[in-house]
Amino acid sequence: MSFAPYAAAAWLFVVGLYGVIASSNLVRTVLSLTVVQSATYLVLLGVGYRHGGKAPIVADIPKSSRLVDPVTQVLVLTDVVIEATVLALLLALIVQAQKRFGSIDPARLRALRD
Amino acid sequence: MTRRGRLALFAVAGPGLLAVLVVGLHGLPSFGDFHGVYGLLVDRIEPGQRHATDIVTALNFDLRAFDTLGEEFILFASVTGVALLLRHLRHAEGDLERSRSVADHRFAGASDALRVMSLVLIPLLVALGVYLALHGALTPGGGFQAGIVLAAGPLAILLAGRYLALKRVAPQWALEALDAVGATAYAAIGLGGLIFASAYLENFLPLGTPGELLSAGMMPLNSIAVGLEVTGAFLLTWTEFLDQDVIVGRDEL
Amino acid sequence: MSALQAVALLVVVAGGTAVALTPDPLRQTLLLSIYGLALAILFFVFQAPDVALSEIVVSGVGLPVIVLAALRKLAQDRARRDSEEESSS
Amino acid sequence: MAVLSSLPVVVPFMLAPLLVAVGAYAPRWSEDALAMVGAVAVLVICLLLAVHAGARPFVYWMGGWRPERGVAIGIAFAIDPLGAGMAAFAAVMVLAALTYSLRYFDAVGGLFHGLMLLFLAGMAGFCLTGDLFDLVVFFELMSAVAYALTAYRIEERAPIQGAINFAVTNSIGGYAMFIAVAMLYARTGQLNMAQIGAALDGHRADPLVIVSMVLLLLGFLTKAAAVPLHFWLADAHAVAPVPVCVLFSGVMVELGIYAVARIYWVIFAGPLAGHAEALRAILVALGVTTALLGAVMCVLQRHIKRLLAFSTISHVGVFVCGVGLLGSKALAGVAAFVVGHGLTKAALFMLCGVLLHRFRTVDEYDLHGRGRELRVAGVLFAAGGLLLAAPPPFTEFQGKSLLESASSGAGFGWLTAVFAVVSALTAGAVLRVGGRVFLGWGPSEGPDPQQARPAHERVDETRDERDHTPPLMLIVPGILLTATIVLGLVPGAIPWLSGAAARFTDHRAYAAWVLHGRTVAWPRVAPSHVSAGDVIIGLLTVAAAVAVAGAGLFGRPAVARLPQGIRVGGGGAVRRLRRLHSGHIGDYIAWWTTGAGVLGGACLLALR
Repeated sequence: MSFAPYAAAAWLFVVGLYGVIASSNLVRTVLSLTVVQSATYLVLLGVGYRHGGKAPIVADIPKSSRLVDPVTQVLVLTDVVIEATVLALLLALIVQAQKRFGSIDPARLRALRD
Repeated sequence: MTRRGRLALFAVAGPGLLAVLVVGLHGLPSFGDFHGVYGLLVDRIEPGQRHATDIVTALNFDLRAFDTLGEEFILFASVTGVALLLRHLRHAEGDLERSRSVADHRFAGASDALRVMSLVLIPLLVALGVYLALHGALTPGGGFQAGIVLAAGPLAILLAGRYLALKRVAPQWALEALDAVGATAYAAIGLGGLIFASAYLENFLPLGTPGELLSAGMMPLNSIAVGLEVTGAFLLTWTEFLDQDVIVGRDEL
Repeated sequence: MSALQAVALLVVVAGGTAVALTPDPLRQTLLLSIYGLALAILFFVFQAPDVALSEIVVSGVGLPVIVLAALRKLAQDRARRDSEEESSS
Repeated sequence: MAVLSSLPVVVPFMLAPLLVAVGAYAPRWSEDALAMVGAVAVLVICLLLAVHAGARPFVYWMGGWRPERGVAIGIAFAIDPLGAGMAAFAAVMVLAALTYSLRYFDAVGGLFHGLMLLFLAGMAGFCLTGDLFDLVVFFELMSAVAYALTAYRIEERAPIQGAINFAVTNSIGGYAMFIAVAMLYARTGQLNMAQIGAALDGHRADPLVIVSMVLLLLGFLTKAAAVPLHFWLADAHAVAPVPVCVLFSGVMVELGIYAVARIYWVIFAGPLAGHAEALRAILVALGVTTALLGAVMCVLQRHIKRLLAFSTISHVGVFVCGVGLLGSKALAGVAAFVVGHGLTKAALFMLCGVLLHRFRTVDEYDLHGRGRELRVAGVLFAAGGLLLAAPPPFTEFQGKSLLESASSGAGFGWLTAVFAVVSALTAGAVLRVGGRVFLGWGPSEGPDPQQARPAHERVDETRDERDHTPPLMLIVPGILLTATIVLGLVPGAIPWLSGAAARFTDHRAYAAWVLHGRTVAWPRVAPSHVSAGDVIIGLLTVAAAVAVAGAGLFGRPAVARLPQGIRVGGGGAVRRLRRLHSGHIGDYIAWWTTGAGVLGGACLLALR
């Protein structure tokens, strides 16, 4: 059980990639990307957790309490912001793709075939 | 490649990558047994030296405030990027008020129940947002969460079916200014550290009593700056996408 | 790992898998919101309330608005193209 | 001087919002002025930092949070001459791109200028930071800006698709890095790179360390576009507006290489000290594959910007080989080569912009002979093509000869042949284009007419008056090419670079000055000499490049006389290679996954 969060993360990373690859709709591609990203949340917060640890807020708990690691939580906060920004940018691109190509099936976007 | 070829390649590569990840992650300390020296030190330092009680916020706005600066500008860059990418769809905005009656701009799908609910929601959202921004250093939350909650207030106006009212409460230029001022303010507070103390983003304000509102030095200021930026950023992004919907949806296409 | 954490983790794994394997974007968006909520609960039982709050506001409000607006826009463009094709044929 | 350390990031951060917010209402000249003042300021500060750090590298703790009981708790900028020099180089490129775009195109109300400054801030922070997570943050900042800039011309189809492919691929690379950060943090409890490195020292590299390195490499090599993570690059560089291409090819891609070197020397050089041999083999194999595939694809292109993009991929392969040799001499060679290549490639993209401005197309065959009237551009283009072949004694040659002597020192003498082939093919392709466009040599019909379509621009990105080329659009590339010629010949430049590289690659000394503020003496570097053999190889390479160009222009009858078996076989191989670059994001990510699995598997098997 102690490996479960990390196994889950590895699975989500790869299943998210599958979603990207199998997608025939760019919106699906992008939403699958968020699944890949959620793998990073799991690893970071999994690492930072301590058995019996309390949330790192020291207002109303005794001084000697055991706390979970606050550092990884800060990293995840940044990670969440990045998720939002990338998603917004990509969706703006997809809206434009529909306008220009008349389709958002990656197989029908043919401006860049070599 | 054909779809089948792609999936066949992934059928080999995907499990391979999964195996690599699992082998690597296996070296992690068992779940719950991590004792990182950085985190332990921070737990001791921040409440003592900076009078913050939420250590995550303390890290966010003090020890690792520089990361947060970068993060704010990622957000800023992305909003600027969205504005750039959707720019040609904004042209009709000037004609908006002239050409159509208010009823035309009701957000489709807004039922009466939703409208009433939204109007009740607005003050609650604003109050919650302000609370979150100000108490970042004390309790969970901070500028970022507050910003989205604050942005949801005007969004509720839209759900209430009043697109034009939204544009009047939060016109484009005001949102852009909010976004820019928030981002600049954060960077400028950092410069305050450079000028009045010795290093960029160094605290140069009194620390106050732990647990009180105006404690923890520059953290509340940083939190407010982030709150302003995030409010502007999300409202801009939303309206950017919704402008496409409401304005372009009718005549340009 | 407590039972609560285990359950939350299971829900997250199932949710993430469902999001990645669902081909229909609208249903996927719905699933994504539920997934976001599941993640927030997981963060909460991992003792990360700040992150949970962030995740709730982002995946409960911030992103769905963008995704739904984009989807609506895409549907409109498609409808316009269909009607143009009809009238030209 | 250290007090200025945060400013290369903060100055653009202060200016960019101003540009974005008031840009719509302010006159164009004020935007140009403000953006260029910002770039100049960053350039000056970075140069000062580089000079200062040349005497003694130093650390700047953000927020004044110095290490507590020997443990870093804040974010540090760890400034050494190579890092600060790289940041200064980025500022030069941004300044050049901004100057060029003065006359080049209409900016959308401050957004373009604001994004350019944010791009600069991202690059500068990326070069200067000493914190692993901060490095990732700046990586993401660069990325977010770059996605938007790629699709600047939203009226066209290709930029939209290119930007989507770019964004999806690079985001996945970024996620891999987040996992790596978590793994290294779990192992060491640290985020400061020097401290992570120190904590790993003296331990055997176990799978966790190896996989975390692989994940970091995946992120940086995606940005640097090593095969098979490279597919996005040709798409994005072919479609981004010219001033943005200048930054992409000239410096952004190279920053990926820089970061590979940085994380190896600071973090992994200790635990992997016993496995240097195996890691060298892996990285050199990766580099050679990239270099050769890029060079072949480069020759096959007729869309000139795409051709230049593949040439960049090919050079990235050379740089990966150089960094992969894991020695300070090779790294000095890479650094000189990066500067020379960046300046030359930037100038070539700008000259593409001249063609686009006049003729609205960058298709080699469409432009057949039409460049005759553009004499100056033609001369500059030819000079750029020749410089790409690294002729002695200019900057690229200086870098290449260092690289070659380092590779034979490490037992990879055969790399010299690879480098020569790469230089000859990529420079030959550029010279071929020059001959066809500016002199009207060779046939005007391409072998494969289907390929021509994407090179036309329906709506163009340039300002309108197109009967003559604004002089500024020729002056800027002229200056860049002159700089390529001159820089490597400045007495002391190459020795300075060698010293900086020696400092960069000293794993223990880095930890000493970052964590304990100790002064570390400049390492003594044996002066490198360019041998007569290097010069001869250099000249032969240039001759080979001219021959490749000649074959491309006049070789079609000769190809037609080849036995049918060879023609069909060759044609089939070419078609297959082309078909790989399908523009389909699903394909790209399938290859990305494959690359990740192979790199991870190889490292796990070889480095234990």
